[in-house]
Amino acid sequence: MGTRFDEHPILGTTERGRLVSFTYDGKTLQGYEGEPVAVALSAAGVKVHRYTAKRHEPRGIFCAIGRCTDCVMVVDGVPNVRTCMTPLAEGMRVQTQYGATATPFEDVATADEKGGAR
Amino acid sequence: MKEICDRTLDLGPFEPKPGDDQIVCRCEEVTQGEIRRAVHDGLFTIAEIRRYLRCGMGLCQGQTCARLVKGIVARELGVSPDELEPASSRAPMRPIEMSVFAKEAERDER
Amino acid sequence: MSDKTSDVIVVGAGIIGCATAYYLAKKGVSVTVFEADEVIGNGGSTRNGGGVRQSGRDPRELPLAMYAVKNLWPTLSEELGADVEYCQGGNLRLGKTERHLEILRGLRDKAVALGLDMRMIDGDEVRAINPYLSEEVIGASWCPTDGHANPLKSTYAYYTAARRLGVRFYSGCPVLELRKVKGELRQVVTPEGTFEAGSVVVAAGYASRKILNTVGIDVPMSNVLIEALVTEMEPPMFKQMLGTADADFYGHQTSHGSFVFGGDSGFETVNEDNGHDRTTSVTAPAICRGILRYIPKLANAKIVRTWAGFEDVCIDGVPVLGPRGRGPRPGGCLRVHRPRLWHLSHRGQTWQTHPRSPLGSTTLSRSRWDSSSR
Amino acid sequence: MNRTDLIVVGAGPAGMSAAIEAAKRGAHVTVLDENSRPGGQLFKQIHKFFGSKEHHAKVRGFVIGEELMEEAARLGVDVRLDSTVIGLYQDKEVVVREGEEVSHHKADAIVIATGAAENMVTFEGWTLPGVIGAGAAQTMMNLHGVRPGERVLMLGTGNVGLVVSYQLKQAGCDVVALVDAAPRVGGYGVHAAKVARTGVPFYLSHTIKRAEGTDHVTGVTIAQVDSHFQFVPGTEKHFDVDTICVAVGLSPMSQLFKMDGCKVVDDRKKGGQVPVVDDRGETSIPGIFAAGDVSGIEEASSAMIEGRIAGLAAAEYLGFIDKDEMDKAVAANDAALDGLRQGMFAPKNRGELVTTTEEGIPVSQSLLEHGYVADDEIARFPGVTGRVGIHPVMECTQNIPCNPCQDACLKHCIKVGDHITQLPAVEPNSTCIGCGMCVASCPGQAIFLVDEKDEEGFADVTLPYEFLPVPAKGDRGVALGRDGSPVCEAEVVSVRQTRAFDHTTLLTMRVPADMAMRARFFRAGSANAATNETSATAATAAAE
Repeated sequence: MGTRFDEHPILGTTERGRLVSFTYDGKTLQGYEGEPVAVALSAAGVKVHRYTAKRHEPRGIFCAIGRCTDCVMVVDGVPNVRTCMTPLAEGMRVQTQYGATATPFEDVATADEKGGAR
Repeated sequence: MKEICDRTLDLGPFEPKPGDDQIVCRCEEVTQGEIRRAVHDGLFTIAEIRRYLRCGMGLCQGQTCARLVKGIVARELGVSPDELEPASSRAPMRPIEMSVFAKEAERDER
Repeated sequence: MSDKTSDVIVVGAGIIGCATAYYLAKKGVSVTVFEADEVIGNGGSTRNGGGVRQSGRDPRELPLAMYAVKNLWPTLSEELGADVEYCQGGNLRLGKTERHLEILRGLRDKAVALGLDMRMIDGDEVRAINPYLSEEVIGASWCPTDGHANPLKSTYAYYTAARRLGVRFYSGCPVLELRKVKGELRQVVTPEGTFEAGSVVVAAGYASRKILNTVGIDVPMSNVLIEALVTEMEPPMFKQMLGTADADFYGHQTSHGSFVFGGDSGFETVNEDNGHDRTTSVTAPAICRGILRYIPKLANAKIVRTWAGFEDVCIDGVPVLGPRGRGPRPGGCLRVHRPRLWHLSHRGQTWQTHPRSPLGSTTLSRSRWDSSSR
Repeated sequence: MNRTDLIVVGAGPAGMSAAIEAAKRGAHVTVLDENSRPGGQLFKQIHKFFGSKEHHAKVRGFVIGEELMEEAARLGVDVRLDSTVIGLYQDKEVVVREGEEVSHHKADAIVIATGAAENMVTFEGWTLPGVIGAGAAQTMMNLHGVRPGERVLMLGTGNVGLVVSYQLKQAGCDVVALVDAAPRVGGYGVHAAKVARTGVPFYLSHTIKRAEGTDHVTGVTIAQVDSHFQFVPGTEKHFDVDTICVAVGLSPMSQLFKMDGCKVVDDRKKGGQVPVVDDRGETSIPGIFAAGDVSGIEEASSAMIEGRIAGLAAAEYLGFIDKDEMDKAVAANDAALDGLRQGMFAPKNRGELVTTTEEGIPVSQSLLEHGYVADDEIARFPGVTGRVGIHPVMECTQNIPCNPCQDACLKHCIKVGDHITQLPAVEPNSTCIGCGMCVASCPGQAIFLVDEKDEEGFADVTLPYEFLPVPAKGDRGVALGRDGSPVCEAEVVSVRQTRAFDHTTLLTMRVPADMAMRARFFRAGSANAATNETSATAATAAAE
């Protein structure tokens, strides 16, 4: 878990924006306005940002500078949002991404079965 | 890669190796084994491997895996990675939303 | 047989060359393929939008396309042992104005005359098929048997399958000259030496022209830069191949989830020729604008790559296929093509090895220009 | 279309330096950078830089970034941040994303200074959340004030791996080990030593066998590798960690050159694919220049000089100066660059094993294999002398281009000489007044003040300290040796912090006289209550 620190021996006091609320998979969390969504999630103990399309494997922050795919999530309904580059805003809706959607793979499988039975 | 002009070059039978199940291209989830097998199937250049397997063609465009893929292909072919022509580089340098690419800024002539 | 002789030599390892080699090898014919580029399939084969399309074709080439869709594509992945991502999702060619619909009706009439199932549908029917399309779309032509495939996978699937059957491929090995022996085209001169065969198939895109010039054949063709783009993986939205009456763009969503679209900026004919297959700064934005006018929902889809490549186009927009000279003759063949997915592989099978080709003997022959009253 | 004389892509040390030089000569310059802050990677570099006074030595990276920005602003350079270059097209046209739209920029000359990207290695579990790049760790802690993890294992002992390990400790993380498949530490010995003395064990000829965990990293197993990089059975060691940080080198981000058709080559000594350039940084396309890591991985100090040269060359290409003026200005920079490219870590020595210093002294094997100079090796270096009374001890044992210590001492106790890579030596007849400026000025934190008071039976050792909390005068604790293991009890007798020391605290601890040349770090608390217990021992035990 990425614990925040407020004092640093070289950089001094960390400057942060105002405290705002956002949701993560329906749960209300808090973070600082303007900081990357990924940082707010990390500070809240969230490690898994998405599960991959082919192998359904978990991924989280990897490069933190917007170059890799790993921290993408569904933000305000839009998939593939790089959370390490996206500033946090009040009321944001952040969801774990499964493949390219916010629907867990189990739910897709269940829906398919139901569809097949019809 | 001038020396490998004849594509009938026999690399021997494909034999599984430890690590074949490991992901190499994180974006497109391509494994070491898939890359090795493709080389044995006759895909000797990085461009062909990328097009066939999609490795390095995802969101990061090979930023992370290009070097790794090159190493694997070179090892299978028994050549130095430096001899393999790297894949082409294409715009956009960073992923860009269609709506943004479509929108030209107002002209600001100076 | 020595290293330097084979039954057939194929010049060019694009999808046409690879497919031709594959189908010949399958019939037990020995084949050698020469590719000038160091990369197999580095021309139009790997640069196009992936449409497997019958609708909108010139009537001269339509029978081939229909034959391929019926007999070839449905089982291609199975046959080649690699997923070519073929999806028979139909083709919607979209219109927003009465003028557009007029164009589409014209295309439909020509296709229907040759027996293709293609019909006009209204805006609501269009959105029943594809709910993501803009309300501004008032109608479309609909060809349910069209679809799309992955041109990269298809090209390399043919290549690897041909290679497995013993076809000998040389890459980075340009054909410098063709040579006749006793009046018949028999020899191919390359940096690796002179090779001989009973038949020579030229499928080298625009380079075919220069190669054929060495034996006194010219084809009225040019080289056009086509540009395309691909997005990251998106949630599944639709399966159709899309196009528009105005040719703003064309493309589809791949089975992988990414969208592949092609199109042009309108500046193609006056672009500065830099001799390289590099994209221009205006085309991809123009394609995006075209797409968003029809599929506003894709506004947030991120483009990860754009590319360009040359497509060889004959003066009448229809490929050349057939033996050199006035009629079929054993030995010495000429084929020039536009690198489009559908007809290429098909021809390898039907014309070279299939007993009942749907081709008329001269429909696509080069001789169509010989008799013209210029 | 926006038109200007020169477009610089990348506002890092190379790009900003190029922009400044060209603007000084009268060119209109636009700098484009995708980040919200200028300075490139400088803003994550919180350590003091190596080099010479003329080239920002002993200034912390992020401060250099600020200085470059101020100078550029004074010269009227148009620095556009949050401006992502989408592509470089024909005729020097750059398409840029700014906000929610794209704009087109054209210039008569272009300097590309896009820097580098991190390399990666694969191992079982390397895609698990918790395996991160070293750059990610730096971004999280130095820009956003959040620790990437609590217990971290670092893979890679190049300068990035060493510097980031130290930064992780500064941010309050526990670094359990530094691991490298190579048999020797890759980065500067002084960077290794400042990590090792805090008690972090180094495992050379080791690499990661697997990252453990189902949804995220909960542990890691490393194992020894032989000379063919194959695992040696039975050498596995396990560590409980929540984060694995990967720092296995950088590759030039040269895609823009390739896109535009500049000739590029693969050059291992330069770190990967680089544009082919002449000695002014000009590529195969006239008017397109390269500077910094994108044309070969080096230190930021070299990048700045390369940037200046490219900026001057661009100014000449554009006709703002004539060739003579350029040659003169470039010559001075060439000399500086040449100086920086000397020593053991010069690009030409990449991958080579250097066994003796320029002075003919055998290099410390312990430093290469364990990250610290062994007690019986230290005395052979010219900066290390013992005498009664206060004096500097410079544990600087490798030839690197750096000399701030020489300038820091107003009493001329320290001599590097004209050759910037020479090891610092103590001037025999000088008088140290114990001001501590040398201690604070050493980017490698390799200088200590030792005051041996033989009659009284103890010695005072002054060391640079950059951690929180800062111990207070009178605090008792343990002195750690160069290898990070406790050597004796110690008491803090002085804590000095001044502006001139630039956030480096000078801690003076009192130790028994015989420990004067062994005690090199201070840890509060008793020896038993060690917070950072040698995790290696525990780990090895667990594996057995």
